[in-house]
Amino acid sequence: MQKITQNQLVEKAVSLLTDGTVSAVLGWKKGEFDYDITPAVFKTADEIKENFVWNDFCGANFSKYLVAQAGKHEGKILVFLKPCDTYSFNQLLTEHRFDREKVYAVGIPCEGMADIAKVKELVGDGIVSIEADGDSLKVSTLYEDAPALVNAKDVMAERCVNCKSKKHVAYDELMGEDGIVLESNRFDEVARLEAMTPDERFAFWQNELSRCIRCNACRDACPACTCEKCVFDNPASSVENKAPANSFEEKMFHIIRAFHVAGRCTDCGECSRVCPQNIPLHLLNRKFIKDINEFYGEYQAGAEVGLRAPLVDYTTEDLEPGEVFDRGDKDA
Amino acid sequence: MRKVSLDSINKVFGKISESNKLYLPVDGSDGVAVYTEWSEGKEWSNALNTVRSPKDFFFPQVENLMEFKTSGKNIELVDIRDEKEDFVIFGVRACDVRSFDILDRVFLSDPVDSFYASRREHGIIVSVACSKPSETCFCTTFGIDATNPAGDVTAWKTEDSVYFKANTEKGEAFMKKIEDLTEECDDSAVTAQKEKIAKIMEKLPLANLSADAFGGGKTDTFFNAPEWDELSATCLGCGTCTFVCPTCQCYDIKDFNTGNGVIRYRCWDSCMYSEFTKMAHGNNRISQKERFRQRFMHKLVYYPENNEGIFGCVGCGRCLAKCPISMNIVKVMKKIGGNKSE
Amino acid sequence: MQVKEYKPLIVAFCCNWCSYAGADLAGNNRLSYPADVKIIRVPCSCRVNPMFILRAFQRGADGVIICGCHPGDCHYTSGNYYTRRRMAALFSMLDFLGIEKERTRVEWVSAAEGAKFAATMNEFAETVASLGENKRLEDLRCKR
Amino acid sequence: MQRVGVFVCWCGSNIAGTVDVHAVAEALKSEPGVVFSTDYQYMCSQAGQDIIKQAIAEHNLTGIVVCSCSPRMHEATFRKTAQAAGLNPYMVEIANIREQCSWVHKDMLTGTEKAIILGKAAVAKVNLNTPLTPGESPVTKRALVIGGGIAGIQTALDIADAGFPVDIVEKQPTIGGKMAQLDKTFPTLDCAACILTPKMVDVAQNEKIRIFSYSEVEEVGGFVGNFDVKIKKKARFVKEDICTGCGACVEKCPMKKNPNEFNLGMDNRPAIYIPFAQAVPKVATIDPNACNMLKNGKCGLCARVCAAGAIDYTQKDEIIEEKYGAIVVATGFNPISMEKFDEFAYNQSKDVITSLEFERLTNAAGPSAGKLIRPSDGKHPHTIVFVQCVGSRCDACAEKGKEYCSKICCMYTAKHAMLTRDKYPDTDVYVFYIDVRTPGKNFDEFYRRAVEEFGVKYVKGMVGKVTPEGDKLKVQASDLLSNKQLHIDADLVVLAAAIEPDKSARPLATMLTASMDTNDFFTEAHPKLRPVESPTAGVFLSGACQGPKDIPETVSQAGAAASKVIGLLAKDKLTGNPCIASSNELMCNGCSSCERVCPYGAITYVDKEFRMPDRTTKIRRVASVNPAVCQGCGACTVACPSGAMDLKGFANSQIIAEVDAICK
Repeated sequence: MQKITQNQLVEKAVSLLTDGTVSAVLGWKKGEFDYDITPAVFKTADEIKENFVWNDFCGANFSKYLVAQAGKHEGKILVFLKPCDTYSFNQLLTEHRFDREKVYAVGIPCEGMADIAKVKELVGDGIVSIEADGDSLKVSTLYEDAPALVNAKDVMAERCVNCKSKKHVAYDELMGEDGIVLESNRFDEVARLEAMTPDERFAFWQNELSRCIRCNACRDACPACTCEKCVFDNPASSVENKAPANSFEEKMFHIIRAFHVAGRCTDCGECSRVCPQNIPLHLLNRKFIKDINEFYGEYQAGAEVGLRAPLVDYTTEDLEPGEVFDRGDKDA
Repeated sequence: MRKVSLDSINKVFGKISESNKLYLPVDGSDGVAVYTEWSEGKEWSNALNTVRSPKDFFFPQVENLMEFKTSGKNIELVDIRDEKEDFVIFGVRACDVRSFDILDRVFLSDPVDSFYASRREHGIIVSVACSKPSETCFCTTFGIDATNPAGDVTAWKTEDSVYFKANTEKGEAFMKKIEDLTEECDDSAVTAQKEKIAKIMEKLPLANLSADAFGGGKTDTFFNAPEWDELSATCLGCGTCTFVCPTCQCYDIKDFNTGNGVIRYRCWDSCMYSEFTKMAHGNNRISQKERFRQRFMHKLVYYPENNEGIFGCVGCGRCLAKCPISMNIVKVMKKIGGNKSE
Repeated sequence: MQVKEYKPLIVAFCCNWCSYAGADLAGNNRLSYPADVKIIRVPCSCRVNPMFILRAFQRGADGVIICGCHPGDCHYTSGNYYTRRRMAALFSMLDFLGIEKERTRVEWVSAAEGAKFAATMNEFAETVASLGENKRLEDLRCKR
Repeated sequence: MQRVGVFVCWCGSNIAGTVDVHAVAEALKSEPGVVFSTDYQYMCSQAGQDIIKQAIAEHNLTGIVVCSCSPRMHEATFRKTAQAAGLNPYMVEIANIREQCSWVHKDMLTGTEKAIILGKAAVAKVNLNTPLTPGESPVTKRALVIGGGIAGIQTALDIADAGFPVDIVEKQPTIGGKMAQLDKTFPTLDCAACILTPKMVDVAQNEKIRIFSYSEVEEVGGFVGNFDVKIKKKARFVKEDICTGCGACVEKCPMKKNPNEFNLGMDNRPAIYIPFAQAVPKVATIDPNACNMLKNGKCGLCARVCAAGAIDYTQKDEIIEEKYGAIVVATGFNPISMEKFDEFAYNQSKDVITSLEFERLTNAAGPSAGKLIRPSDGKHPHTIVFVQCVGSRCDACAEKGKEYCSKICCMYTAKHAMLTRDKYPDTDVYVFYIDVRTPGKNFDEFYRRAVEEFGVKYVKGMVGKVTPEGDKLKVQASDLLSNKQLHIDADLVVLAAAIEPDKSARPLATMLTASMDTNDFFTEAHPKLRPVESPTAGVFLSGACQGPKDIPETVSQAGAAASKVIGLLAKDKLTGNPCIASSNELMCNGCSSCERVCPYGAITYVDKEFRMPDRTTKIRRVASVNPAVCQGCGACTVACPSGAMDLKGFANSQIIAEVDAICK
């Protein structure tokens, strides 16, 4: 159901590669089952023609790869950016994490990505192929003779259901037309939790975080987590460890991770997408975003390059830490 | 062979848990199956498998080895081993049962890992045959028969019943316990299921994935293969594949300062981590490419080399399902082994 | 787990210029507050890293309070303004995770407010005591 | 591993009274790293310090912990001690077991328990201490005095006397301040002008002193020894260097009807004016809001009559940038506004005045040429009521007055009453008071003379109400001693208004990052031991900006401040605070978070080539801290996501070690 087609992207990539604008291409690579797409660095037109894919499962946010890839190849690298990816792109630029001159960014529209788990919930396991078919996905499995048609909306990833913006905030070139910043309900779930009693909230998070296996996928996929050395890998940091020994360490890891990206997180949702244990990590980040909006005024990280993150800023009239609890239900 | 009707399977569970802790896959709040201690009201999941493999029972992610208690300048050594009593893991799939053999060859060969060993001794494995494999399954590649898993007891689950067959003494003892809840029966239903599933196995997308290209002595063939660059180019270096893997067995030993002493514990480590086996001089594997290569070379070449050709992978498909960038051993085998199974 | 009657453990981070001096003044004036309050001197409240707070709870603290100069009076002009934002965000997050909000506190105590320091500590210690032991952010390994 | 020595101080009975010092010393013996532990009566005494020095030598200690009073008290002392024994002074940690333990806890058991824990925390920290060496910064040998009243004048003169250049910044057109407005001074009754104006002249003539009158401090940067100050010289539309102060322009100026600030608006001055005859600098100033030329471009008379040609209507505000080694705050005080005190009818009647207005009224150079008259009708007042503590000592009326005692009112009121009775024996003088406070040399004698020799009627009690009626002021008051209600028909009522810090002090304090108390008086580094220093290094306090003072006190404090400044400027180099931030370049992301929170602009970025773990090289942007500018607040350490930024002396590891020790 993506408006822009795979062929258009392939052509674009090939032409930019052949006319020398770029020397490498960050794109999505075909997998085994139509849904297991791998981010890849393409160097030749043939590779691109053979393996480049663009479908409803191209969720990966490429911005973070630029920290390593920009400047690695002589000349520029081409990166395809969905609207939400462009926010991470700007945030990384704000933090001087890669050289803008070494990148050729092509903005591409996104109609929202599918979540394979949701697909399997509907049609079951044993998927052998998924094809886009208008606003639906045609899914064939080992166990049903006829392929099942599922509405793409019904299997859309949470972050896309609550898409915050279809607008590209950064690009050298835009394919298709640009969208607008959306009125999303992305804070509803946070609000639902806020409305619970502390005991309920504690129970909720205890249960969610207890599944954490500290694989660090959330951290390593996060475009805001680009530290040269993460505190959790640094024995000198006093929080370094490789596994959550108990519920405290589960909490500590996720509190610190969320705090470190507070005000810098663009809410791209990669953390939750990659979590093998389906922990809704994005809720922690969104809590910070919601608070920041309520305490210090609307702020969208990455909306522009050079914005001053709320936690490295202040006004003399800021509310007191004690007031955050009795501020009533101020609307975000 | 004995059987029990599916409706009364919970009686069996009840019976067993009278004498032993019983763990089996139960659907968690997020609908994902997790090995959970059985208690009244817990239902055996229908899911094909759990995200966390049952290796946790023998090789837990975090295991306390010992404790040093300090008072002033005195240190006292405290034994805090807790792997003391028998327990049952129920519903282990064929692939995961094989993973125990693979771990055994590491932990039970000299020097024997006494923590692992005693957990193995205390553990009773009731496997269950697969009835609905996923597209990500490729156990056949490693000669595993998903319809006839090993274990102390093998179980088959049909629409209405569960069939049991003991394979070991431990297994016999287990069957004794539930004797009066089960009835003797022939294996016709089981055979029927075996045939039915075998057919499905043939249709699996990865059915004819072959590992023949790999195995002991192939280090030189693959170590410097140019494909590693491309395959590892976008690896995030997270530990997901290693932590969901039933056969990954790398660990680190760390000390935790409690303020009143030190707890020495071991925890899983991942060869994908930049800090893995870091030494005074730095890291052995200086780039993600090398770390990435190590993991797959270990499973496909080094391990078989040291273990009569047995591969270090069981084809459970967890890494296929969970890798954040969908890079996995299958893609590696096909790319490196030149095996494109059309 | 402890059998002895429960005494809350409170860690107070005090900025060197105002609050630590305020605590000293409380001492000069012999204004008493519970001995459960242990003060750690930091140059400025903005030196307090959320990691310190989590660490304190992990190690068995039942309450953590951060004291700094009044907004506008920071010896370093703006330090406490950052403290105010960081802690507002952190406390809100802890509350979001269901950790009792009463266990964390920020107070502005000037070098002249010995009385306020003592009063604050008495009040905070009481509040924390009424909550009982910190169970939600404890690390049992540290209580062996 | 460190070799730590622990020294527990009894502080006489101050600590030993509630802390079992032996037990503390004993308990800390078994802490990791501790190789020596002892206790002594007074560690800060010479004998005590010798014990420390000896132990350092005998047990070759690498770090010491002193369990004693607050580090704010004796940290410096013990650091010197350590240094004298060849130990790096920053290998010393203090466990505050007095102010924060023995003095706040009553029973021995609790006190001892806590003292031990505080000691353990200090040991844990010192185990992680590393020797630190302070950076050095040069001293600009020039002082800035803000405020040109008697405090500022005296400070400037004393500093200049020692041979250092001084600049005085005064926001009024002339220096002199409040004292210049006074008539006589207590208790000697010599005239203020006679003792002040010579000093003003000295200032003008001292080649070490520059006066920036009609100027204000705009911006303060830098730090002790190296302040960068921007001074705004407001346009006075008269060329200072040319104007002779002849006054011809003042004579001729047609715009005569402007309230005269110097006489508190009791008479008028022209648009171009010289505040008073002995003004320094004696230079005319044009009031832009009054001058027709500046407002409408018409007139220009002063320019025409000025023989020297000093008038310059085009003059603009001028910003002067200067470097200073030290700054003295001498911003002084003002009487509080009487607006809110309706009960005294200050707004209704011209004949209700403040004491300062009374000073002008009795001053020979004042609006009435020193003749005591009623402002309303110029008649001679026969009954005068003085009301004390108007807005002072009022906890009840805190919203319009002050809780503190303004200190000077009792004496100047006695002075006013006495002088009135002396000059006009036919005048009845009542003084209503809460208490009469007359500590100070010859003060009480002075007050008693007012009562006994001059027959001033002192009434203990407050005035409840003043109501203008006809040409009289009906004063209702209560006499607390005879417990009677009094009704007095007064001709003049004089209010002893409370005094408060000048309004310019608050913004100035922010510029200087100097702290203030709740009443906006500057706080001193130590109320007893460092009364003329502000907690901010290089900033000193002179006069009433630090608290109410009379002239003798002000002058002596001004001298004290000057001597501190001289002490500072006499140094060629200042050794800075080595407890500053430093960034681990290997971990730095170059993300600029630290730069954004640094209040001193101490952080800059450099591109450096690094050898990455995979043995490739990469150019990375990393933070670097300027040790001379960093003040060690630590804001950057928390802003830094990777933990690359740490603070020497208060390192993450050290603070966490303290936390662990406390939470054991």
